[in-house]
Amino acid sequence: MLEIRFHGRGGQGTVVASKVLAVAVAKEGRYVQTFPEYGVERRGAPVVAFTRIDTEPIYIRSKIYEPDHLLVLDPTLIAAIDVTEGLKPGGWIIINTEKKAADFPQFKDFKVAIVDATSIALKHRIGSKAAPIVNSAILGAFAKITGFVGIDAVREAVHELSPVKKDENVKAAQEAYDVAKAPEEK
Amino acid sequence: MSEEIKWEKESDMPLMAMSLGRMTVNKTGSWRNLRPVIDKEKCNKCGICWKFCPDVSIEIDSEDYPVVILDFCKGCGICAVECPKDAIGMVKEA
Amino acid sequence: MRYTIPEQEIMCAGHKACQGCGATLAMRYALKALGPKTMLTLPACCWSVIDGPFPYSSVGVPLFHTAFETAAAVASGIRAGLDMRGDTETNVVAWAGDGGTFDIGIQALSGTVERNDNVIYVCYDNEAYMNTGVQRSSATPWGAVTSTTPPRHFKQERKKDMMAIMAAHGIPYTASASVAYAEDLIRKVNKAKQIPGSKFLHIIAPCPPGWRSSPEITIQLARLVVQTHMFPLYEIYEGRYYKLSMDPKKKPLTEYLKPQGRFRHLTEEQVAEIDRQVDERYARLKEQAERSKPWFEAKKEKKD
Amino acid sequence: MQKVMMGNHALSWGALLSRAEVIAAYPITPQTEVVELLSNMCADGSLKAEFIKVESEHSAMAASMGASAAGARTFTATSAQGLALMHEVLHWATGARLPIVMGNINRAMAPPWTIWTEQTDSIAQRDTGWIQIYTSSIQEILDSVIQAYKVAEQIYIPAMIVLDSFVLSHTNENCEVPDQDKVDAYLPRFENAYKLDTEKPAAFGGLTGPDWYYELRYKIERDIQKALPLFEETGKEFEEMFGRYYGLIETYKLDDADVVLVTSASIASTARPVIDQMRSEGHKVGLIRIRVFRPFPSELLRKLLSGRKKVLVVDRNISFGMSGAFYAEVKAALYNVKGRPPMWGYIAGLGGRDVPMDVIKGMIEQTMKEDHPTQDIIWIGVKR
Repeated sequence: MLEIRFHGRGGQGTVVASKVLAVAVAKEGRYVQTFPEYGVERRGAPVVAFTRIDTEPIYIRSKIYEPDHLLVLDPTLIAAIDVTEGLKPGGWIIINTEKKAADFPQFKDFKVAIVDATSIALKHRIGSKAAPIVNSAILGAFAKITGFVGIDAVREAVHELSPVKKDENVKAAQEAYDVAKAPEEK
Repeated sequence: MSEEIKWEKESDMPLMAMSLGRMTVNKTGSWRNLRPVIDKEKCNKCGICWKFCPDVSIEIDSEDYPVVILDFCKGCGICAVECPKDAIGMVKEA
Repeated sequence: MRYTIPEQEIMCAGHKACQGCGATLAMRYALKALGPKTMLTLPACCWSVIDGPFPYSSVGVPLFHTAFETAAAVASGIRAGLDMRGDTETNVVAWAGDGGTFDIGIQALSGTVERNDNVIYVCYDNEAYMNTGVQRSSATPWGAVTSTTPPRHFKQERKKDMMAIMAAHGIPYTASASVAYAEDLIRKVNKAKQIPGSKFLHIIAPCPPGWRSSPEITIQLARLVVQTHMFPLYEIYEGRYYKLSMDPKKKPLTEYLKPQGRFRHLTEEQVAEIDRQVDERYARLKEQAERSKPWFEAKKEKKD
Repeated sequence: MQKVMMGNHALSWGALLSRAEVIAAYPITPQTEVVELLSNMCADGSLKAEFIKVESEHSAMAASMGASAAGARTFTATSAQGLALMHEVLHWATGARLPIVMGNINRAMAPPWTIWTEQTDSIAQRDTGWIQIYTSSIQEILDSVIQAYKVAEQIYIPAMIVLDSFVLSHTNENCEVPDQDKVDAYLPRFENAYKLDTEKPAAFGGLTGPDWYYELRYKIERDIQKALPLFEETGKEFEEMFGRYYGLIETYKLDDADVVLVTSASIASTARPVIDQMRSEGHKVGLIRIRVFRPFPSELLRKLLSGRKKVLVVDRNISFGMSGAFYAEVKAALYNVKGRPPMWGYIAGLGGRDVPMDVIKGMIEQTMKEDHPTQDIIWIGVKR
């Protein structure tokens, strides 16, 4: 079973990102379970969402304390909270950032991959300049870097779940997929 | 007129408290201590007594005269008070 | 004989109302106008007893007994259920006392009329919780004695203006009626039947045990309450346009108050206080009716 | 059709597929998505229903009663405070024999304000005569709405589908949406034989004295008991058509189990991998998930639990002054049985406190260690 945690801020599409990933995985015939950190968080506040993926039905219904991998939708969270709490050593941290993977030496126990999902989102006019919605792009990168889900399934899921600008979101996912690169194994 | 409904066991009765008959089984005439008596001489057949009877206990006969249904009349006396011709008197029940 | 109201009796004899019950006449008249294609819902009130015990009933139409505060909501549900099954014709009527309307049921009532659900809500108002033995309600008039407002501490608050509250919801039709004016009452029920949306009827219904009056003067009291301007008969269209159903020359208030034990303790000054309240309200009503005249005239012209 | 959906939407889809005709509901966290999706379904015409947007939960149930009495299939949903507000009319719906189906999202009761899961809200309504189905997956929620109508409408008893706040209500997972044609075949149109009918005017619920009220209560109890075999029958029929079975309880690795964990809802789901883990460590442990809590499957539990070495019951609810409700009732069901096992009662996860696998394992291990239970409530994880 794979356990993935999403970090973002309220309003960025964090919970939606976890749902899109779940839908994409389900389209590939696997079992998924996805849920937000239950609470009453408001816009702007840090938000966490979780996804479990398995080839067997998933029965465990407790929270995820030790995720295998992370997606960080908002790089400013890295300074604000310990995003790696409980993260299993060697797990992927996929960060939406303009920086390079090497700029995150604090994550030396993990595998860091970066994607500038904000620029891709803005290029495709998804969300506003002040609040770009980056979930489609970061999932494209996730598909490429981890290979846990195919880009076709991600494209389909993005198309299905985007309430507006469906095509732009699909393009953003594809572009992120195309540009994303896993760093060389150390 | 409704018949009194009698059951012996639960299977005789409906699934819930659902009425099966009308309240005309309940002869409210026994509540009465004053009985309206209509003086046909004075009656002008206006129907006001019928109109104001809360107990649906005045009928109009074939000659258009009101008739008190003593099985149900509770003896409130509204008819006597409202009669424009003073044609209804209330007399003590024996 | 000349019948001034429909002949057909839908409500039957044998019901459990007290002698001289005004609420019973209200039902008898309303059903004459509503006809057999009517469904009633009845919260806790005198009528929950009057209709008769299981397995009997006196109303002659389907009746759903329900919890005290739910008459309006149940009526909304019945309407929706019937509509979904293709019956948009049957009249759905919530029939509640003043407790179930002015007090405990006002929330659900406000909900139903705010949604403008297509139901008729009838409040038969006997001005206290009569079913439980005459405790005050917010419909009890100023000065009245009830079992919870004893003579030395009679009701110190004015009767809630339920008509105004209903009008404030902007519903298409609101009307007051009295059991002494059967023809007027029946006309109003007929009108309510024809108008889609929420209709509210407020019927004054004397209660001999509660008002401490003789049963034979029920109609007299129901007439005097109108003639003294204590309970004016009027209609409100669309929540804004007022029309007095009659504008009788005001009779002295004491003619209405005197025969009722619930007002017997009142001093002259206190009667004068009620008089002042009555005049104030009646003047306001007349003003509202005057202001509404052009609307009614325009409506009439349109019809012609 | 395969979908990924949240528990709340599974309720809405269940109502849609059951062709609910009237919905009367009031929003409350964590139930809001149920009514939002149903509103949209009504608005876009996919669900041909009248949605009464009432002003309170009390009116939601009252309006549901009216609609059901008028003969329409009726659905509503609520949670916690809303369910408590309905309490009076829950009794009414049962007494009036109206087969309304309702979703209730288990949320802990205030004060203090809280929105996280606990079963005390629905447990507090266990005496209202409603069928109660405690679900443990999104698929089960959807399927249970359909099955609940099938059972309720045969016996004129209302039914409540219960799901954990957030843990089920807001969790998205794979869900097969059954074909409408097949659901129609499984669940025919509702014909209320006791509906309000101007052709056959009757009064419902009139004053009833001690001479016959007693018999009316007897009938309710007799009929809710009929739900026990009906769940098994309708569950089998459901399985034949849709490939998924739902009965009164669900067992897991029970056959040779010496120690049996009895619990419900999402905890029972997380308990499955715990059982697997402990089996792999050589412990003969098994699981019973109580799905239908009202009517209580006493007979079945007697059959399955008598002769076991130890039983532990885990409750995510508390009947103050007594113990967890499932514990009390399982114990009561077994009292007259020879060879009844000793029974441990644990309280866990109140107010949404997470109940992960290691906590469940801990309770089983504690039970295995002790010879006999010494108290009615064993609190798990209280900071003291």
